[in-house]
Amino acid sequence: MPYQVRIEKFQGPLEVLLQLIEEQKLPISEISLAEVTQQFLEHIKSLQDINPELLADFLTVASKLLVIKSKTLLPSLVEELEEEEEFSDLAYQLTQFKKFKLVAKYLESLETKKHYSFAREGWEEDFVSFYPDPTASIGVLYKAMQSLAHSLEEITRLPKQMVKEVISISQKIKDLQNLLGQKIEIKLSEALQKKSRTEIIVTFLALLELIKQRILTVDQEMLFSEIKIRKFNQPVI
Amino acid sequence: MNDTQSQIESILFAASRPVKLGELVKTLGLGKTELLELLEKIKNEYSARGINLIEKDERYQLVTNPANGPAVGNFNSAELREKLTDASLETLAIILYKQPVSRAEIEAIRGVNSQYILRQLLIRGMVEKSTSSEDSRRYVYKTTLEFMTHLGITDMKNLPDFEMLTRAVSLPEEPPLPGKKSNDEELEKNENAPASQDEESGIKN
Amino acid sequence: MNDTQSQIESILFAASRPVKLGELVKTLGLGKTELLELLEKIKNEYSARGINLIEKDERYQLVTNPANGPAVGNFNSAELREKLTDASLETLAIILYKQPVSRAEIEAIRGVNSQYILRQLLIRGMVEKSTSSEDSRRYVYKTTLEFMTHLGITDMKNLPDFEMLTRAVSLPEEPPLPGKKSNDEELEKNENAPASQDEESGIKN
Repeated sequence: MPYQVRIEKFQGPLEVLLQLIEEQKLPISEISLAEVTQQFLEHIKSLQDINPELLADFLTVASKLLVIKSKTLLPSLVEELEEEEEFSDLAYQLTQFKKFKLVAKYLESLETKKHYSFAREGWEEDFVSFYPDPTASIGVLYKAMQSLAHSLEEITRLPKQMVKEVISISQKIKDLQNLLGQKIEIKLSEALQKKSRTEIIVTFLALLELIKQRILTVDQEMLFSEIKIRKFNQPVI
Repeated sequence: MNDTQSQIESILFAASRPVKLGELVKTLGLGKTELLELLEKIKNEYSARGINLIEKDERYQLVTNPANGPAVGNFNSAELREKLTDASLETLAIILYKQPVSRAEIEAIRGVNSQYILRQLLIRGMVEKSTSSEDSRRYVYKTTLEFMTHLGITDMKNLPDFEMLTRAVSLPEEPPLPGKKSNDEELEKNENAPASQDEESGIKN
Repeated sequence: MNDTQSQIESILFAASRPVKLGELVKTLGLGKTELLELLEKIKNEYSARGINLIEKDERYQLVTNPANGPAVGNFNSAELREKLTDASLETLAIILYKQPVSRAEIEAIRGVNSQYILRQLLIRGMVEKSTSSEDSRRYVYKTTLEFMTHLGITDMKNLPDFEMLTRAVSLPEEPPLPGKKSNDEELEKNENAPASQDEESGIKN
């Protein structure tokens, strides 16, 4: 299948999320978002080696979901993350998205009617007369080509940079496991130390994944205290 | 019929491309107000004919009446139109009701990088990119006359109001209303919405 | 107005060439007598307008009202004198360096629909359209001999940085594919990737 067809049939994160919610006949709300979080993460897992640009889009949504889900579990952490407004507006974003999907459906219904308008194809051949623009000199056209070459280079360079910036989930899971192998127990604040926003999201996501797979477990001795991560089935020290 | 009106018709016909209001001002030496009046008159007089006058952002073009799409399609049988993909329709829907709109705004709604789809729509001529009137460093997207001809829209004012079109989607935290009519029915109705509703339309001009 | 009459108007408008009565008979599935009546009606209704219907040897064509010749002439000469925009110069540059080049290639390189710019360059005699030597259904664009003489170019290869720029300005590489690593090597490979690899992608169909 050509690239174009694939990218256009590709389901973005909101599309996937909306489907998960609608499959269970749930309304769009924070509660239902929390309910489908696990399935959403599983979907991401199935997207192994997805291109980093798209992965980043999925991770952004995943991070919002995780914040919603962990609101009750980890209040102190959520407070920190919630300083960024955008974490809390996923339900609104999804509603907007759904509205525009409805508009898209309307546009599709128009297109299906095949009520195309046509412009006049031709133009009178005798209109043609040699009338070049004096500014269109070799120098000007040369410059136009140079700037085209430059912008085309930019287009191809951009995605390559993205690769370096985004770490794959699987790599992050390995890193966390290694870290725990050495230390038995680490503090969440350590795991998130000096990390970029993207890395925090990935770490958080990886963490949840590991907990789900019963590789790790988290402890919080009391409200607002440090969250400790340790291997499952390992006695608390 | 007024001579100037006849001249405008001839120019639009001969041009066979979108003509800017400014070009008519220059060629005919008339003021914008006067020309706009005549253009409106032409639009109305032709609305029920085989040729229609369509407008977007002060650009005018004569095209065939969309109702005759199948007949014209039969005549120049070579012309096959590629259908828009779901991703394209979704992106167009956002641009249509939010225009002029930046790529960042589009991506905030779609939740995915939309560079590629926008490029496809630009190449197809369904949308155009221009610098924002508020900030010249910012690019914004708008729908085009080509978009109208592809979907058989003869007047942007006839498009249904956004709120009406999306009523079926309830606000977050609210369960969907029971006993709602199906979307299809709603859509059919909207198309024939009376002209008086146009003023309320969500379309920015 | 009668639906068939509207359809005839649309067909004649879109055709932009003389249309034989027989062609209308075939497309619309109507008898000659009925069509002739409708054509006569159209001719009368349009006679005072900016667009007229003319007939010669049972061939019908919509044309501009001859009385508006001067206005149309003014419009056309204004179009000829207009300064080329950056977009037009960019298109012209691509044709100059990459000729012969198809519209699809030009649009893929520019990332934007170029239909009307190409038309403008054609009208001004700077470029010409011909059928591709490789595929007769495909049109390709070239600069005209007159324009080359005007620029003082006898050999394209003498254009500044010809080799480098024709290589650099080519169809952009496909963006990294979902389901594939997008390092440099992969990008090179993707272009010639066999179709069978596609199934491995992370994309759902």
